Amino acid sequence: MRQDPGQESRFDQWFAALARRFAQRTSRRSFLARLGAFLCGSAAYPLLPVARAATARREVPAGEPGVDAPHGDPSRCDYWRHCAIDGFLCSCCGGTQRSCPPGTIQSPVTWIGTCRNPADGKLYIISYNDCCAKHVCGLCYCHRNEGDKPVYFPQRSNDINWCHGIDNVVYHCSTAIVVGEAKDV
Amino acid sequence: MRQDPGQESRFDQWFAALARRFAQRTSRRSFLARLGAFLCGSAAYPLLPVARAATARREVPAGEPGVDAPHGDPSRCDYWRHCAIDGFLCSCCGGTQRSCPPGTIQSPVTWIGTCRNPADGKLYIISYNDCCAKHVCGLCYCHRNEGDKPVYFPQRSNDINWCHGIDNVVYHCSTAIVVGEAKDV
Amino acid sequence: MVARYVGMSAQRGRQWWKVLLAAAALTVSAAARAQLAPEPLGRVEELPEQPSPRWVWAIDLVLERVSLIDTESERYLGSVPGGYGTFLPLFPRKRPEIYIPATYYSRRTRGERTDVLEIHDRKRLAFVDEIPLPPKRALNRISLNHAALSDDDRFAAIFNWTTGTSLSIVDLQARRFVAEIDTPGCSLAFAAGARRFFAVCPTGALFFLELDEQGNEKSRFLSEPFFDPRKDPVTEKAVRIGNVWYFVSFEGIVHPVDVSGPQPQFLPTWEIVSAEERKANWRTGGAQHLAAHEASHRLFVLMHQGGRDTHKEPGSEVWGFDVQAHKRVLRVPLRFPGLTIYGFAIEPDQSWPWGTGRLFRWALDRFFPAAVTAIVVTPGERPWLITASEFVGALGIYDATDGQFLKRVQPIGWTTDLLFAPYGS
Amino acid sequence: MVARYVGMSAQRGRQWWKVLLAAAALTVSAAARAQLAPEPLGRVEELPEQPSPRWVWAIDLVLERVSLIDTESERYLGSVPGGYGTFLPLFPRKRPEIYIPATYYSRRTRGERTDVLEIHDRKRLAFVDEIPLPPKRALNRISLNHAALSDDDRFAAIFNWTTGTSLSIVDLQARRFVAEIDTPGCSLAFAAGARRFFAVCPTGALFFLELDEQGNEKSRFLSEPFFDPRKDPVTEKAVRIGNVWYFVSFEGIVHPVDVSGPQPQFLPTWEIVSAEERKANWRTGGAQHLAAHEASHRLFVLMHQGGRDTHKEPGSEVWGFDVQAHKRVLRVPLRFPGLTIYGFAIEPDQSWPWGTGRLFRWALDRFFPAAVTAIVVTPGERPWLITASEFVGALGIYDATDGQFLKRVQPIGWTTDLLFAPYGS
Repeated sequence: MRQDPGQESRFDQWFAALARRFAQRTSRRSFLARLGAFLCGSAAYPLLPVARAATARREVPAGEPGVDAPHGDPSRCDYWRHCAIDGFLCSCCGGTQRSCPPGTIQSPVTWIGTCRNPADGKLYIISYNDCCAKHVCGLCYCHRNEGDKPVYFPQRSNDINWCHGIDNVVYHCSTAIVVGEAKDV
Repeated sequence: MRQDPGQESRFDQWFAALARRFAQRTSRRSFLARLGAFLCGSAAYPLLPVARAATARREVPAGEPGVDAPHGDPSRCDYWRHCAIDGFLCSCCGGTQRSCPPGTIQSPVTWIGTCRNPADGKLYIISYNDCCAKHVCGLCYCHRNEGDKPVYFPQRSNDINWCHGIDNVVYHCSTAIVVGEAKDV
Repeated sequence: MVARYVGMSAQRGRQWWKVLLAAAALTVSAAARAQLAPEPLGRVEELPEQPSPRWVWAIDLVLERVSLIDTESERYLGSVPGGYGTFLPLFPRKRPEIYIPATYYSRRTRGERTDVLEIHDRKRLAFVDEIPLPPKRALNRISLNHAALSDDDRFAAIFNWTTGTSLSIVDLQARRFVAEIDTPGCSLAFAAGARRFFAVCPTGALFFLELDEQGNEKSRFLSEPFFDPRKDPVTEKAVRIGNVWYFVSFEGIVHPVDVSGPQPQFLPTWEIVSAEERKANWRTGGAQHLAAHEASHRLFVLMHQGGRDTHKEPGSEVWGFDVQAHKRVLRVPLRFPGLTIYGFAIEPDQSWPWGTGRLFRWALDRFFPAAVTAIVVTPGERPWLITASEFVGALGIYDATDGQFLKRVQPIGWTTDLLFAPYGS
Repeated sequence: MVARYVGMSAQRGRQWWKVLLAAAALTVSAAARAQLAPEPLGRVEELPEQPSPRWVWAIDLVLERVSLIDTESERYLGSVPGGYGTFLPLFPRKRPEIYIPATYYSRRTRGERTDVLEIHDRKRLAFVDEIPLPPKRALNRISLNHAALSDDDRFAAIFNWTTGTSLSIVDLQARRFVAEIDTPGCSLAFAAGARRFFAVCPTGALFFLELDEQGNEKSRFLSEPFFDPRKDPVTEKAVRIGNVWYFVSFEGIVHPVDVSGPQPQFLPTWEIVSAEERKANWRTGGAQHLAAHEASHRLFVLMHQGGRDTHKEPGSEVWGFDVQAHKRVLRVPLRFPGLTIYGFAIEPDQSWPWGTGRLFRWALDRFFPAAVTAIVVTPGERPWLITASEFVGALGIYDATDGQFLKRVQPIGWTTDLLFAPYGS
């Protein structure tokens, strides 16, 4: 929101000044510290330039954009199938976008999204089956809400813990499985 | 370790250049992001300029330096009594350096340290009784190892979970209680 | 663990001070002969009997607890654990207790599941008792309105979700589970009187459940739909003023529901965004995007600028409305609640070089996104608006009457999920 | 939860791409008519039968698990949960299993305590069975050598600490608890043959426990003290090469203990720091400050520059020693393992403006403290040195023969406590 281009130059001046001033009165380390203290927040939030998870598995089915396309990498939040996902990407947790990590159980019930595959321009129904029965994966969190609805409208709600229909409701990560083509809406 | 004063100026030049360069080719936000990404690490580690916990309780007994002295603030890691502590400071968790937070149980067994009180220059035996039976407090972590020994030498080891002698070994936070004066060693 | 280095840097600092100290000690010791007396062991703190309206509870999902903070004295008072997953604490008006609907597995994340309604003592913040529940409570991302207390504190209703929906009814006077009552596909739990709860249905209707004196089902009633979930759904995060529940839709339509009568009254809807504001893409959003102040009949809404499907995006402003006049009476530009890392606050203090403190604060407020995800308003005379951002353990405090920023209270944890200010004066 | 905004920024990005996409779609759709087939549900991954020497296990105490990473292919393979508190996983040579001595409370942090030795399948990374233990296992900050497997994998010994000390003996063939055997005030658990374990006593002596075929006590033996715990204690983190355990003291004295014979042989001690290095304050320290490579008889020691009482300070270099020649053969200056926040790696990729990637890497390596707290060396032909820093989920990888820095592997979690490379080729 606070994107005011007019501030650009003023900020840079302030910044250069700040840098010089710090450098004069403090050691490099504490200089980094003060600066870092302020910036790391920015970094940790919307601005975070996170790399795609290098440790993830990238299984790229035929007919998809491919890992190097902006929406083709299953380990990225902007992978085309993730348009309505809310959770940790199984590709980063020992599974893939279509399979669960070892030792987890895939929930048979789930919520769905309707996402467009850039490779063929078609809309597909995506089923975000959770992988369950292991403590939360914690890697590659991704939250997108295209068509998301409140929890009283379950089949379209990504806030619901979908680890059900099995005997353990512990959530680990989420898959994004192609169920079939959707009528263009 | 990497404290090379000779680098100071070179670093600042590099830094100024970096700042200008970034500012030119990217928006302020992503500029902050790139920079922050690098610095936040520095900030999160030895360099972190953490403030004393404003939400802590500061109970300052007579005969101590007082909260404004460098070693007088019970909510700071460098409070004089903390010279051999390893844990979360109870003053930040709803207790004080001498009492446990509500709903916890103080362990009767413990390890001890020998710390000098700046106010009277005397050495005191400090007993670091853990407060137990609630999940870890997570605030004001402090780790100092004056005279610390390995776990096979228990009474002087701060790596041991000292929640014992009660029916729950869940660690919440640590106190720093004056047991008495120590012979000068 | 996480901040070990911090301890160490303090240690390095200490090495240096030692020199001064050694000297100091010698000089002082002759003079001041302050001799510290041995201190008693086993002391445990307790809270005052009378809670303050400015006591705020904050859920921290990483540290698995809800923490109590006195925003007035800026003190962290203590915490109550929450068990596995998300949870909604309940705060009765009459009893000095806290209720936690909690879930446990016999082996942390495997084995047998047990759900209980826990009773904790408000003065000692200690576990008192637990009431076994059907192991079915909903563990959704945002727990708001996933449980409710009847208006007389006698009964609790806990929302169950197993792809089927139901309510678990607990008698808090007798401290026993009464019954599990199915709600035909309708979700959540809202109080509507001493013996009545309601839930929201996928059709946009409300399902009302009337209890008898024992807490068993006396009657049920399904209302007409009052909104279209497919076109413009209301969020789950409705707040209550008196006998009126205020539901707000993704697009900013307020749907007031009066539950004072035997049948719900759907009062005229009104909008929180003008035509121009809508053009400027102002929308409500966030995890806890609504707050209410009973006495002044004010509804507070967390706002941001964004397109469709941004109903969970954090907010940059809070707008205050008079729910009787349907008019906006307050507009509060928000600041980031505060920078904390691993429970440490990054905040200027005397250790910072001259000037850097002001610079830091200025830069933080000027360049940092407010990123507010939860808001609450304290009850009573001079209400305060409390804000939080989910990845930091900090509270931003504003005067809820004129919108003035007052202060930051931090650190209070590692993350902050939901806020509660239950203690009316 | 924690990275919600990241998802959102991605989302913002997406809005923009949508435009391109719409266009792309139209043009492409005519040409490529690639039709995705519906995909099967319920797929769960499994690991190959044969583990690789470069598979590394890393404990993450915040995410409460030990994760398996293939450092060669740089893939995160999966995880095994650890229960409450710190724990030490055990990796048998013969059976395709993983053993976890775990502690649970019936209500997470209250209620009844249960200790078990868990058996997990190595191929499926799934729980198989649990063996109940006396609820006494030690929950100390660093779990190294808090449990051990007999050399033939038949028995496990788990170190108990209740202010008193003992060992719980488990028969892994019969999958049953055998006995709790007291160790007279001596701590930890080290293997010394197929039927023998030992512990370290406060006097600086070793306590040996000989088992019979059933796993019950056959005989016990208390050695002479071989170091002075008050003057210069050895750390708990000893490593083993063949039948010799290498203990290293705070001041850098190596105490080799040969356990091949019926009685322990205390081999001549030697120093890892020269007189000059000692003057320069070089010391060993860290959570896991020792590593060994069997085939080449190498001992690796994590080093830093610091004063007394810095035996837990992170390291800036790793020194490699030939344990036969008592000579240093390798000196590895370390880099910070990698920047991760909430499980996200901050790493340059194509999304970074030109040049910034190289700058970032250069700055990180040049100005950032290495802050290494744990090291391990992979077994087999061309060993790798693996490093970790406790507040990040990243691994630094070096050639253990020439000390060359090879790469970073991240993200692997939120924090990294201890490392294990158990799979010899």
